[in-house]
Amino acid sequence: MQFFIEVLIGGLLSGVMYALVALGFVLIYKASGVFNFAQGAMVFFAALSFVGFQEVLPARFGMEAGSAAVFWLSFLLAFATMVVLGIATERIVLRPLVNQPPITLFMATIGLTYVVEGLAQMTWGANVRGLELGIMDEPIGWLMDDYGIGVSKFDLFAAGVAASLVALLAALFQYTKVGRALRAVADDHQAALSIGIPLQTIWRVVWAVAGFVALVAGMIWGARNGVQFALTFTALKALPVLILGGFTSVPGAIVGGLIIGASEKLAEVYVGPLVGGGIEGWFPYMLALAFLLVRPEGLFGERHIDRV
Amino acid sequence: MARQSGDVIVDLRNISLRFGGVKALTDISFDVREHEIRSIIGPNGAGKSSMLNVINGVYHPQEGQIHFRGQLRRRMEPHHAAEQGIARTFQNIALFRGMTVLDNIMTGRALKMRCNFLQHALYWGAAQREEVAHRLKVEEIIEFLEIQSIRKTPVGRLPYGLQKRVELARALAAEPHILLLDEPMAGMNVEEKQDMCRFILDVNDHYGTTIVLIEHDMGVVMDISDRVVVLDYGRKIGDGLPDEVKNDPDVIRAYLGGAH
Amino acid sequence: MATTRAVAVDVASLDTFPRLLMEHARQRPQRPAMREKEYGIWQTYTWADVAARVRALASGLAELGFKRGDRLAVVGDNRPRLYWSVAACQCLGGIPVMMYQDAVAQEMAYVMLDADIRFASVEDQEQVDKLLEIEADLPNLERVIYDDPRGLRHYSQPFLHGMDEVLEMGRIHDEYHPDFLDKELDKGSPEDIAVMLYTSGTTGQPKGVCQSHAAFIAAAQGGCAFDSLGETEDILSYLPMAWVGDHLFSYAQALVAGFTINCPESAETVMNDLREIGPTYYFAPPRVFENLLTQVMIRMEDASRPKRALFGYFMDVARRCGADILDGKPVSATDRLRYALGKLLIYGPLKNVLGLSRIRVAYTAGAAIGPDLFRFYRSIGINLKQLYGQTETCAYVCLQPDGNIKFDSVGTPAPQVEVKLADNGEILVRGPMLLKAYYKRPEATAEAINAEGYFMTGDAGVFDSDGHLKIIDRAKDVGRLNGGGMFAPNYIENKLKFFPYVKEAVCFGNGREHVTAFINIDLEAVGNWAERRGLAYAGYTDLAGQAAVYELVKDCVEQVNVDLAGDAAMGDAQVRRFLILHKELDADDGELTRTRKVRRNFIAEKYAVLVDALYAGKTSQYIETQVSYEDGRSNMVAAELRIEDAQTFPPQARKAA
Amino acid sequence: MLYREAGQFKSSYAEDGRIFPIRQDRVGFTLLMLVFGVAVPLLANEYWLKAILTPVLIFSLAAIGLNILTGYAGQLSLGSAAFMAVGAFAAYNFILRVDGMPFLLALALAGLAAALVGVLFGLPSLRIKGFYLAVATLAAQFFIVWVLVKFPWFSNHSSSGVVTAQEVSILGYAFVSPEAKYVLTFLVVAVLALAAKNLVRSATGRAWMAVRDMDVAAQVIGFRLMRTKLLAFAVSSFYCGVAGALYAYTYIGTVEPEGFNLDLSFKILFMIIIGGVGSILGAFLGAAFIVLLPILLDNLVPALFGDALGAGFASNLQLIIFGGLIIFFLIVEPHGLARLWQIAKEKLRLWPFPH
Repeated sequence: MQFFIEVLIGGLLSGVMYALVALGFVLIYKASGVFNFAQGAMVFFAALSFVGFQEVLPARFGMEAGSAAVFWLSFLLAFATMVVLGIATERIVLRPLVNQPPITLFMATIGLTYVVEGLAQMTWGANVRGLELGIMDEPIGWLMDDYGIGVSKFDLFAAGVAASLVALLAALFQYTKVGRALRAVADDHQAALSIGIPLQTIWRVVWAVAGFVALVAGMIWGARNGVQFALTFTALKALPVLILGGFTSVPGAIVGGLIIGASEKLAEVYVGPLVGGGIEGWFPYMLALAFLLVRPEGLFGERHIDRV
Repeated sequence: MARQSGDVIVDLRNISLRFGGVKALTDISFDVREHEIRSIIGPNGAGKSSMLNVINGVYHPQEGQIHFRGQLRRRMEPHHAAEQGIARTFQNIALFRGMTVLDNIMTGRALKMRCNFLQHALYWGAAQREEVAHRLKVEEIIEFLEIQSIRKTPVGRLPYGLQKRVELARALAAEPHILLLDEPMAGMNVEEKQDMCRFILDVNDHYGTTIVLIEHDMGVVMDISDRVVVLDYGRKIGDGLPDEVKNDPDVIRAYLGGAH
Repeated sequence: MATTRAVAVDVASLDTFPRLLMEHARQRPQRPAMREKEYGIWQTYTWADVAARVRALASGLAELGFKRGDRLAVVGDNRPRLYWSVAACQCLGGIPVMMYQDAVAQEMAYVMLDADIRFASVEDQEQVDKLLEIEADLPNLERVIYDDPRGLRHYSQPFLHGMDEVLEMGRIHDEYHPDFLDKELDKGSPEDIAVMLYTSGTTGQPKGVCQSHAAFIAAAQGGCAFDSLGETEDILSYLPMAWVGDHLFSYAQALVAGFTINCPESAETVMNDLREIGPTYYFAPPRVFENLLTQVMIRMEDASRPKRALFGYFMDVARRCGADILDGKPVSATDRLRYALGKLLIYGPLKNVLGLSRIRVAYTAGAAIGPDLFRFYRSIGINLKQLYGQTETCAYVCLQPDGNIKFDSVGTPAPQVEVKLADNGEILVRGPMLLKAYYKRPEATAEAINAEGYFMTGDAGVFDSDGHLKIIDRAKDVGRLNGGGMFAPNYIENKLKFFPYVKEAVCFGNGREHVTAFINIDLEAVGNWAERRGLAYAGYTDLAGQAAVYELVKDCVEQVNVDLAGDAAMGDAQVRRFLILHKELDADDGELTRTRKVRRNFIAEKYAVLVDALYAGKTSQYIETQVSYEDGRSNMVAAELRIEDAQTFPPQARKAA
Repeated sequence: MLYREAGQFKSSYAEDGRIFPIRQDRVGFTLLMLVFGVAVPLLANEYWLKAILTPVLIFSLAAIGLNILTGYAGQLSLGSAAFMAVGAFAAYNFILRVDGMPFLLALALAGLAAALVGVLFGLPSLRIKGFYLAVATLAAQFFIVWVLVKFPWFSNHSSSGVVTAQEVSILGYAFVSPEAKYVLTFLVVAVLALAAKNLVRSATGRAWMAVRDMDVAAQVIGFRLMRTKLLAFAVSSFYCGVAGALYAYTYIGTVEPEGFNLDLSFKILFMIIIGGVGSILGAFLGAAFIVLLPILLDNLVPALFGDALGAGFASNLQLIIFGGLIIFFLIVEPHGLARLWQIAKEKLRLWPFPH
């Protein structure tokens, strides 16, 4: 039982990290109807930029390695990089493709994935790098001691970050003009125009925010597994989350992430040994697929009626 | 008019249709007789298109019965309706935009084609013969609707009026017994409307097809219909010969009241 | 180039069209005789098919009571089954009378009555409706046979018969009485009237021209031999069947040479069908060639700059040596090389896109053709030639021989034809192709054929030193200016019409001090010109009244004046003043004939106020005119027309004639 | 410019319905087939045959498969490589485990096995559309590869999971030389490409396109969505399966499940995007493009930038150019090279007119 709870909590916490990536997808999909396959590449790019700046700043500008200043400056620079990337994407990729079928946009973002990956490695090199956030990936003492349940401090921290990020985004949506416009855009592009904010501006903001989310996700994933090309695959993990939660729902992304994270870990531990292990790679997909067959619109999606 | 109406072939009894909590149709009954032109009119949102969708199985009413040729039809899918000889056109043109006019009309023959995909892959013998035979049928319809000059044009490039005509051609290709036309003349100019009217009458006359028609243009409806059903807010408020309906106080009220 | 076989049919014994048809069915049963674009493909009928169907149709007609000497009206577009009707009628010794399919009911009534029509074979509901409209006035009309049953299902008139029904009836008849038709064929004589064609009637009512089998066969044989036409030719039959040219080319010559006629799908698809068939033998009035060239130029305007340059360069090459190469004249090797390159890059593809790449012989007639236009087609390697003839001469008087083309002449007298000029310049012709008579009009026949058996064409012409005939005008239209100078209005009008911007021109001057003209601009060409210059306009009337357009037309007029000044006989007849009409001249308003020739006197009367204004020296004139549309509606068009002077040039000293 | 269509009229529907209705196209196509079927195997060197031409043909086949599903039937798939894997391993096992299994039969069976799996993974398409379906096909991609890795039976218990394709022999003739393998591939691909073209121009293809363009209207006409979509999945997977088998037997010789990864699936997707969605010709053009581009870049980059930048630079540049081209094509010409060819052909037909 303890073991089960341990696995479950471990799963839920890693699910939070999936949710973090899925959040980026949802934001962009909601605002512009684009299924941004490049979100994973953006996570990679963001993390790599952050680590890269951390290296460059001390080496080139004589700042003290490992200092808080370097950390935050790198964070800001990486964020700025993501904003530039977002704006460039909007200008170069999305704007010319406006009014194209969604599937075309989707394929364009696959192309974008390649560009971003290539760009990231060309700029920062392809070496695996460590990323230090100062939080140890070790069990929380009292939980371990009193209940024998191993819950990583780091995972808990990540969950905390994710939660604050969601709160932040909720506030953004709720209390800023751009946020309100964003919600309007999700419902109806024409209506959004009447708010008086150009669609392009909204898209840029969304891509910038998605870049920020990617940066946070990238830093957490990077601290966990090292900053490397494999980060791009985290994006793939987020896809079943999306299917489960629905493409347009922020709570859906969170809940979906938790479900996928938990069930994946549980399946790996309890079912994996029976079939030779390694089922993490496909289990979330199969789960999502099975789920879809029952509820094609996802957990929080809206039922769609074909009008003729 | 020399047209002869025959037996009842579609009989709708007490049809009610809801989407979630929204009532689209409430307790509607009417019938369609063989060979007649039956029009459904009513203000926007009266439930006219829903009515057609019920007849050909796109929507499934929660209550009521549909009889085809005296037989009760239970839950029916659109392709069942097609197999029963019901074809239709759509209010917003539903052509296959990636295909040529000819291919679009050829799809209308789908139910009459028997070869399987392996024969198609060979495209030899039976498959080719079948293709040629159906092409001939389709060409007759192309001539009938006078669209010879555009047969190889992708439908996306055609002006609106012609697209409507191609959609009619596709429906006709199925050699339907019953043709459901959802606003075939919407958005057309006078000349195009005249042409379309002529084609509808010609179809009715030449092939003996029963036609159920939704149309907004009152002049057209009164001109070509044998009988008219009037819907308003999902309810039937009138039914009868064009002249009867025209003078029905309920109908006049609905139309005048609706014209604010 | 297609190989041409000599005309294989033994001429002597095959002296009527039905016999020719049956002979082709024997000699080349599987060769295509007719094609028709229907249901998206070219449905082909072999000679055997055609012969069998003509037999059936003839037998069916006989069954319905059609007798030797009866006249069968044939009305409709060029459909194989209407051509079969013609042949079937001839099989029975009847006389087909072709009528223009776009004639209104009243015009049809005139011909139907004049020709005492008992039977009619028509295309479709449209024609049936017209006949029903005038049925009460046609006591002789007994049977109407229609080709296309569409829309006629509920017509209950007992005298209406579907052609399928008649064919079936005939097949059965032929089965039980197989020798009936053979006997009917045997009864036919070359001197029988083969066909009656109505003259378009520039003046007076149309007259039925009776032509014998012998006449049309002679004309067809002469033409086929002249151009070595064989069974492999393809021709597109798209001109009205009632017009003598179509009857000669699509019927008589096809039956003599055994080549294939191709019927387009509909009037709208003619250009496309032309491209598909790619005829080897082609006939078109100058108007068609003119439109085609205009299209070419307009479409090339949109081409990229390098392509335009390429086009321009090779068109220059063609202009320099193309016509000479076609005529087999000596041309330098470098020019030949350039031309060959041009053929690969421009002329070949151009002809292909126009559907003219297989043409061996193309003819034009019916109106004068501009030298530039003519030269253009010849220079890109299309063997375009002119011919001269009338309904009364089976459209067979003069032909331009291959390799000896003069742009401003209609060629030399055709084989078996004698041509001479009367003292007043009128062209007189004699030969086997002359009409027998005008139907029921002995006095008109006597007027037209003089004592020596010459047909008086009514055209004025001159022979040049090589024996080529040059047509100047209608003999009766040739007038005199008050100063004594010769005034040939058609001649001037044609020169004006050679400009792409001028669609029609009407000149006045007989018995006047000087020449004036009405001009109709070509809406498409001038419209394009205006658009390129950013000139806004709303419709024809507006465009016609614009000052810039007047300048444009004035320029054309003055170029004609320069031309006229250089001409020995015409130097005095330069256009002094002109105006641009506010409406397009239209056959529906009676201003043009159905063959689109201007009816000058009618126009002079209708627009007398304008003519007066031209001579009164006014600078503008208000006018209101009724315009009628195809569907019978009409409308008033009013405008204040501007009148302008054109510069004239001193005529050159007359050379010795 | 080279076309001389005047006079090429059609007097039967059979003529009108030809794949190449224009004579010049038929001549050109015949020449092309002669060049690639006869001249190339006689003249091309081993490198070209082995490293370029054979893979281009094989990828073309896979791209045709994906194009049938995505381009014609409108169902986006990201799992083509997995179906290739099914084909490759099915062929391997059929030949391994059935004595005297003829190669061509094994090829067909490999296709059928892939088709079966394809239908299985196509089932969700009845309920879900668009992105959801695309993601569902990712499940196939991961699951199939996992199964092939995890169950050693498929690789005949090879310790590394790598299998070596057996020698190809038909009627006693062993296809060992690159020339022979190329010719075999060429013939198989030619026959299957013809069959695909026939399918898409017949009622089957119209059904697919109808479902793609407007599924409600297609249903109303009488098409059964399930049958139509599953057939598309089956045929598409069949093509991918055969391509996978050829990939193993006439191209690289030794394969492992991991070789048929998501990257390969994307590569095939790119082939149809660049080549032309909904075009058989496009599959060939796209495959040629995607195979040739890296080779071109490998040769070009050092020439332009020198070797100093290293292999990493070149491969990253390749990624960027790949991705950039995809975006470029989607923006500029969503119908890919095939449409460009079509436009060029139209221009040639109308020459000297611009339109």
